[in-house]
Amino acid sequence: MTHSFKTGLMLAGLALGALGLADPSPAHAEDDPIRVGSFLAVTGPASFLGDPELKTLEMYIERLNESGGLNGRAVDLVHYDTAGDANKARTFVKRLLEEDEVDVILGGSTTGTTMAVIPLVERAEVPFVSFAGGVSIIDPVKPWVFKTPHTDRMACEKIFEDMQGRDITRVALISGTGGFGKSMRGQCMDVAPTFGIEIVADETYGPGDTDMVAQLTKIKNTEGVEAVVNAGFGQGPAIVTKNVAQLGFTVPLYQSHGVASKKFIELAGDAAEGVRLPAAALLVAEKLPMDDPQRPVVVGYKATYEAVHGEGSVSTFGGHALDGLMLYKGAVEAAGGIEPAAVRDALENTRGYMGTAGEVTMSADDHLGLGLSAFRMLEIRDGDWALVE
Amino acid sequence: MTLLRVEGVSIQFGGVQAIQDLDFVINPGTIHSIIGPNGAGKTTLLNMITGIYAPSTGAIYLDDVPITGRRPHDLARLGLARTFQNLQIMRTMTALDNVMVGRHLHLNRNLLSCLLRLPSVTRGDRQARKRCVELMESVGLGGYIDAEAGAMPYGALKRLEIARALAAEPKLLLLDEPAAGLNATETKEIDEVIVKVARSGVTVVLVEHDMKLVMGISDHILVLDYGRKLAEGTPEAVRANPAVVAAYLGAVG
Amino acid sequence: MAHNVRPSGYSKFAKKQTYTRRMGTKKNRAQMLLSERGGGLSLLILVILVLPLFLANNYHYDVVVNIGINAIVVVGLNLLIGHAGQISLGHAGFFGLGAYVSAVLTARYGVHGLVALPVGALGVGILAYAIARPVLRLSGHYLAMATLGVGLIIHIVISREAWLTGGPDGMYVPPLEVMGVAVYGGPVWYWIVAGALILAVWLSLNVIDSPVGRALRGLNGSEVAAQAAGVDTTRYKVMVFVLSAVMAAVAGSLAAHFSEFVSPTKASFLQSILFVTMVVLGGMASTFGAVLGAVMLTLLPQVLADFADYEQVILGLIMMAVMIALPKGLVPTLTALVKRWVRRAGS
Amino acid sequence: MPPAFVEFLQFLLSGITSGAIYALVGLGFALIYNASHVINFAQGEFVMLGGMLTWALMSAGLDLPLAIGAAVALTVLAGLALEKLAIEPARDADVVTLIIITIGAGIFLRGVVSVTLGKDFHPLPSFSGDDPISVLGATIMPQSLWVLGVSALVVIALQLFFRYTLLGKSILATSYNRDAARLMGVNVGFVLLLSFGLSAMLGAMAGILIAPITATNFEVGIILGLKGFAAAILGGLGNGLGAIVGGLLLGIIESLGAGYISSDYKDAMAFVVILGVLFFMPSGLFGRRRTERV
Repeated sequence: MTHSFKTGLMLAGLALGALGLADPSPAHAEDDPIRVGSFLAVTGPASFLGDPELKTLEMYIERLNESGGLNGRAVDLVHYDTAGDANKARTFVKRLLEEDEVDVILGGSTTGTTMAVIPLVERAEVPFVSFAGGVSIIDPVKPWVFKTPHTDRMACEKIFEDMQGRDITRVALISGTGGFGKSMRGQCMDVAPTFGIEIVADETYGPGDTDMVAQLTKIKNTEGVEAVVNAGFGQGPAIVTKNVAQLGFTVPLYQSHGVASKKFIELAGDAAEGVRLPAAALLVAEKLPMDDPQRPVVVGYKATYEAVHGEGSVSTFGGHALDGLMLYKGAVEAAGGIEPAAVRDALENTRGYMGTAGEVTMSADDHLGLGLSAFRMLEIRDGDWALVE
Repeated sequence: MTLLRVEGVSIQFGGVQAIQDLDFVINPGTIHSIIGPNGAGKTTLLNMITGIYAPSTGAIYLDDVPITGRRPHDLARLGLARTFQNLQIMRTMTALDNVMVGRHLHLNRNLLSCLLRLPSVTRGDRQARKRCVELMESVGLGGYIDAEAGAMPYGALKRLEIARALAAEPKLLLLDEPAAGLNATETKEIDEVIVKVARSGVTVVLVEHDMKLVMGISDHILVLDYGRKLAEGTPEAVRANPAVVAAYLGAVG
Repeated sequence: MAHNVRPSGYSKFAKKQTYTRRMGTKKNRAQMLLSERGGGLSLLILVILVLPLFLANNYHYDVVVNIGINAIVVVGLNLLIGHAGQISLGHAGFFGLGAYVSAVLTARYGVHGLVALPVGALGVGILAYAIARPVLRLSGHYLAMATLGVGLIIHIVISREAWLTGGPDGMYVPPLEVMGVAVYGGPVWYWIVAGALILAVWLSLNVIDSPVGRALRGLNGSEVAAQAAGVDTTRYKVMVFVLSAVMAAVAGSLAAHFSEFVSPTKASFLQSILFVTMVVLGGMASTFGAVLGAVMLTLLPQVLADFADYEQVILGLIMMAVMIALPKGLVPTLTALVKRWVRRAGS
Repeated sequence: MPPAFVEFLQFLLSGITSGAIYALVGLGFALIYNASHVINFAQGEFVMLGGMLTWALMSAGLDLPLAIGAAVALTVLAGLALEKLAIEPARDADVVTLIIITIGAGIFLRGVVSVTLGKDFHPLPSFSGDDPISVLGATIMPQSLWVLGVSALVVIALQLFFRYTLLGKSILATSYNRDAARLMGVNVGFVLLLSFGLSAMLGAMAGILIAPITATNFEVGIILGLKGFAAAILGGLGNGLGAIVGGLLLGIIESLGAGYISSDYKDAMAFVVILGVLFFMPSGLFGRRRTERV
């Protein structure tokens, strides 16, 4: 049992060497690249969010640099994969802030990872634009924190609004047990009464579950259910959709913005027919009226993304990343530099920016800047998205 | 006054009667051998005495206290120690540490004291270490004090088991085929160790497969066959018993 | 294994030397340096004292503090897995529970952090004690499954009871306050965790080299032989299970206050696997191996983060390669090498 | 049919659907354990490989049967490589060391697939359409019947294999006593290789059969592997039938738990039941009770 000091030396050497202490990052000079930091869930259960987000950032930063950069300066992307783990996110954001000394942080694919790092960016006073859905990110408003996607609260509101039009009042909820499902479930419960909606059943399913028939049977056998809302992302909603069809359960099924990509239709197959969901206009880019002011933005992004990653690969998630990057670009241009406080103020003063999620107008007490109208209610018809008007 | 008394003990495993209605007593200060052919139930008997198996019927007394069904570590506390036929060595520990485990009951085992390494713990360990080294030397393991047990030769491990059992300072030491697998010289050495132990006042129960080995050193011999008592008595008496000659000596040669 | 056992190689001189060291009567300086308690612990302290000179920012401190917190868990887990030979795939459950008790008590009920920590440790200790007896009756893969189940159940409860725990997205934890001053920032936490780690290592070394430690290793080597020697093996298994669970809970409490944030991933199955991997990678039954394992596997993701998509490929390869090349783990294999080298140099 | 009965039947069918999947994965664990006493934590990744490779080959233009054959073959190759390159060199290592090696292998395989085939979810077409089959008022999907049918076939085939072929008997012999088997002329190295190949095949088949139900991506193996391990343990290690029963039980507990008690805690309930079973039957439902000779 003799443990030589050699072991210890190795320990020390590893610790020091691996942290890369040999090259402290040099101080920023005026013509140094602008450093954009990002932490996304590129692997893990939320990888279908993080993956297109990262692809979008990479693609558009490259385009930005090709066209002469931002305010004449090149833009560098520093990205770390959180795998959706909030603890990892915290460490990586510290790394972005302290080691990489980034000028802005874009990202956080999930509400959990975003919420975990908010105290850090607030303390560091660096502008932060999140791509996550949770309303708690911007409500209450935090000075340095902004976000691009519609909130889960808005998704609930949009769904309930649509239900009002169909005279639906008794609704069953089925949600994933992950952060997204859990948060949206809470929001929907919260806003339901204002729309005169009663939640009569409330079921959940776990990540990686292979069959939700039991939960749906229970819902089906609940008295007077008029519609089902499924809050979740990944393959879960596709299984729910297929199981609903299997049971011959014919009430309207609403999905969330968490499945807003062609992938969902592919996974759920024929069972997806008639499913409705609130989503950004991006999914129906070509179907927008020619005079829709959002059309050029979404058609452009869709074409750009799908040219590289294949037909039907575009999702609203990548769009959130694009919006985040463009909001920052606009703010830097408006502020005339990357000075954090100035950029923050400029972000807050964003007026009428047309993004993939809709028209963004921020203010001191709205760090999202999207209205409910920016959400479109879509229905799946003939294996494609259609606008519900 | 008897040290160990076995009364009407039986045990069966899945319908097989391994030991049937066995009675015998062991007097203090003797070497008491239990012999019998393979499958006679010797090790099973030892396992019952030391609490690894509970007998189906019957009772066992140590110093007239019933110990039937008590668990092995309780019995160790009452003064029982044993070795194993299939070596039970803590292979990743040093030989000395193996013996130190044998001394477990004599040391300060309070978790808090050990965590804080109180003087009572270190003092006890120091004394125990000294005692265990002496013990190892006395069984001829002086050259293996710090050796890793897993790499010691078979014969040395047999002695290591004896040293570990002795470290507990038992009243009754049960040895399960201590000479099995050893050559003639090693067997002789083991015999000497056993005699030495017995002379120091420890009662020894010796389970052996080969009758010849035990004849010279035993005070008393119990012969088992198919789980029953075949014969009992002094070596001379057992040797002269025709049933033993027929069933055992005759069969093995 | 064969190389360090050759009775004939024990020269009179060597024997005498080891003997005196064992007896604790005479110690020379070289032996001190080579022993775990002497050399290992002083080296650890030395590294801890010197390391801050190389830590440039809060991120560095974050990584190093996380190493320390993981190391505390792993040093405890090593007692259970490495010494007593009882595998647990559920220790992240205890780690997470310790974290959440601190988080919930301080954030929701205004309990002082210094009170919440021992309450968490005690609570986890009681829970571990309650389940230890039935669980530790199992062995091998069945024990692995049972501990895994315990960890998963804890994880599920933490994720579901959102009203208390914040659910899957986690919750904030107020900073620890000592006499009205908030304990915040890498450097302060560095010294807190360093102190806790040194304490954990010291306790671990103590217990290993004591009757309790020998009983644990003994029951690992041969359960029946240990019982025959008077070791109440069930009691000792329960004892070390509870001890390691309490150490995990304390580390969890520290983690909660340091991060000022907890999420259920702290209690997840993958986190449990990570802890076990740290034990095995560093070297089973080696306290400093446990520390080294924690260092390696906490640093690795940070180093591999630069490889982006290839991170998992490389991590998997490293895990396999190390375990195949050094099945006994880093520290035991390396010390064996050094020992052999010293012996060769000496002869 | 009374509605309560139809509901119960529906829960049961739902449980059987999930359970058959767990069973098939658990069978892979049991098979490797039988021959080598190794728990292969990369078993879930074989499941993932089966599904992902079939999808990849189909999108490369192969038709379904051909893609399935090729994907199974490739997964078997991966299984053989795992045994040859990672398990065999560490044959004498501790149980825990081997666990870590297989976990490392799982991480590695996930990494390779995510880099080469991407991170998206992909469906496979159902083998016999998507029209639910009605059973006394409850419904089940044809694909679930495929999973059940193949599981049953596999169990029967394995029983026949172990009972009537020399190879199968050598695997069993190796399981009981490796050294004795070697002395009897069994090529133990080959048997171990074979068992990894076989269980990779089982894993791949499971992955392909369930992809039409759940879709597949590079990480589906994590949870399926966990559930499969639980199924194998619940049934008793080293017992093929045990894994099947364990898997079905697991699925049914989850589904009845979700249906009658709480969907939030259905997974926890499954593990509580496993713990309860182990407390009373420390070697699982059908496991061999090991007695130590002293």
